Amino acid sequence: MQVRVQSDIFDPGAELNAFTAVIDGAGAVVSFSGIVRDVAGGLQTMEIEHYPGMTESALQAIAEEAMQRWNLADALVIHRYGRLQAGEIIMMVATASPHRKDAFDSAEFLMDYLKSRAPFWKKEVSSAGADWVAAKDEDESALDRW
Amino acid sequence: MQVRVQSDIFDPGAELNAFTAVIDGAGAVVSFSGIVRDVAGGLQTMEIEHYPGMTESALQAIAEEAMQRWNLADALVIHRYGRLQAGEIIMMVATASPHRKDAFDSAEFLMDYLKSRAPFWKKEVSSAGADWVAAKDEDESALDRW
Amino acid sequence: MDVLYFAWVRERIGIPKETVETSAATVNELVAELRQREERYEVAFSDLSSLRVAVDQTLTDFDASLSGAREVAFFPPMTGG
Amino acid sequence: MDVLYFAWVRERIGIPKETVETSAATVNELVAELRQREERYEVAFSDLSSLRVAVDQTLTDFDASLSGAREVAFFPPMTGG
Repeated sequence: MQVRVQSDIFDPGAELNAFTAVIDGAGAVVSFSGIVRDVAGGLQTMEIEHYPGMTESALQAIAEEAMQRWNLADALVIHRYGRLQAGEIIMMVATASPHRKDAFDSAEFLMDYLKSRAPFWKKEVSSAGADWVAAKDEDESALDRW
Repeated sequence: MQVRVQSDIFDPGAELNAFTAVIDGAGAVVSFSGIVRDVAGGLQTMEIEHYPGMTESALQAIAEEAMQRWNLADALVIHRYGRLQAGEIIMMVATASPHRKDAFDSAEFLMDYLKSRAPFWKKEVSSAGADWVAAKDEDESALDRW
Repeated sequence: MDVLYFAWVRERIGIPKETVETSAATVNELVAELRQREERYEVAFSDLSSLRVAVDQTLTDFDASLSGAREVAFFPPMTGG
Repeated sequence: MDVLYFAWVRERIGIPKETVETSAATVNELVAELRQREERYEVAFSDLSSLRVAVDQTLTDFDASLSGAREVAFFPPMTGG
């Protein structure tokens, strides 16, 4: 299990391959990657603030819960903070299991928890100004599934 | 949308990055990769037979259905045939969407259909002999969800 | 009409493909004709619940019509992914 | 006790962190004390439904006890992923 919180950019393909290389006997690997979108047009940067210390322990707890609830060989969580450009990778999760359903469900669980339980806050800076991204009700209610 | 049926090995990380590079405005990318497992121990090769012609059109139809049912920017399906070794990549799917739920659901849909509606057959050759992999009832019933 | 066999169906019958002269109107009628040919066909088609069929590369069932069909394929349940 | 502010809470209050002398027994009591300090606190804490709180880096609610707490953090709903 690996949890990383970093400002540095990373290569999701290289991370996927490195993750896959060490999952002995697990035939199903699911990955999710989140990319900075320029929804309204004119996005200059996305600034991601986080809570150093709590972020790492929250991600660790979420990943440990996934490992306990599903039959997983391994789980990976990487999340960036700092100043990001449109098109850059924000974060990724990957899960490996002998069974595809476990790999899918646990990856979706990790994402749902990351969205509203990990202490990150996004601010979109565009030519029109700067706005904190509002949490969505649907992200909160997505947790009811688990 | 891209569908490939090939005997050549491929690099899932490189495919994921190439796929992600061209999905304009879609912030959520989900990938699934399937790896040859040596479940019983002693696996020498996995031989994958397919139905040339039908395979391509079946995969194309499944991918088109995914593009219609979900809000997807793009979808990718790669499936190998021929003689594979334990640890080698068998296949991968990737989906890209503005919304993570659409990316997850469509990738799972593609996998459920690939498992029991695409004309591939796996044979495991081990020191103990050669056996065709039996279809699982759970794979057939997984289709009921869609 | 071209008849194709895959996986263990191919192995039991011993060939991947053959051309068959038939006036069978449905897949079931074609299966009945094939079973009467030789022991290896009888064995391969002994349990239809363990077989799947495609007509002109589209998955269908054993009741399907063969009217206008050029290619019929028999195989076990698929195990892709 | 260290009190931390993140995202727009930090921006409204104007500082990311401060040390507060308090005998508040719960988060709610601490919030009441802070609101009485200055307008910027009153504004930041005017709608508690739009805020979340962590005590010693664990997410909790505004009824939570501060007994033994060393660090309290206030922030808007999280938007990770």
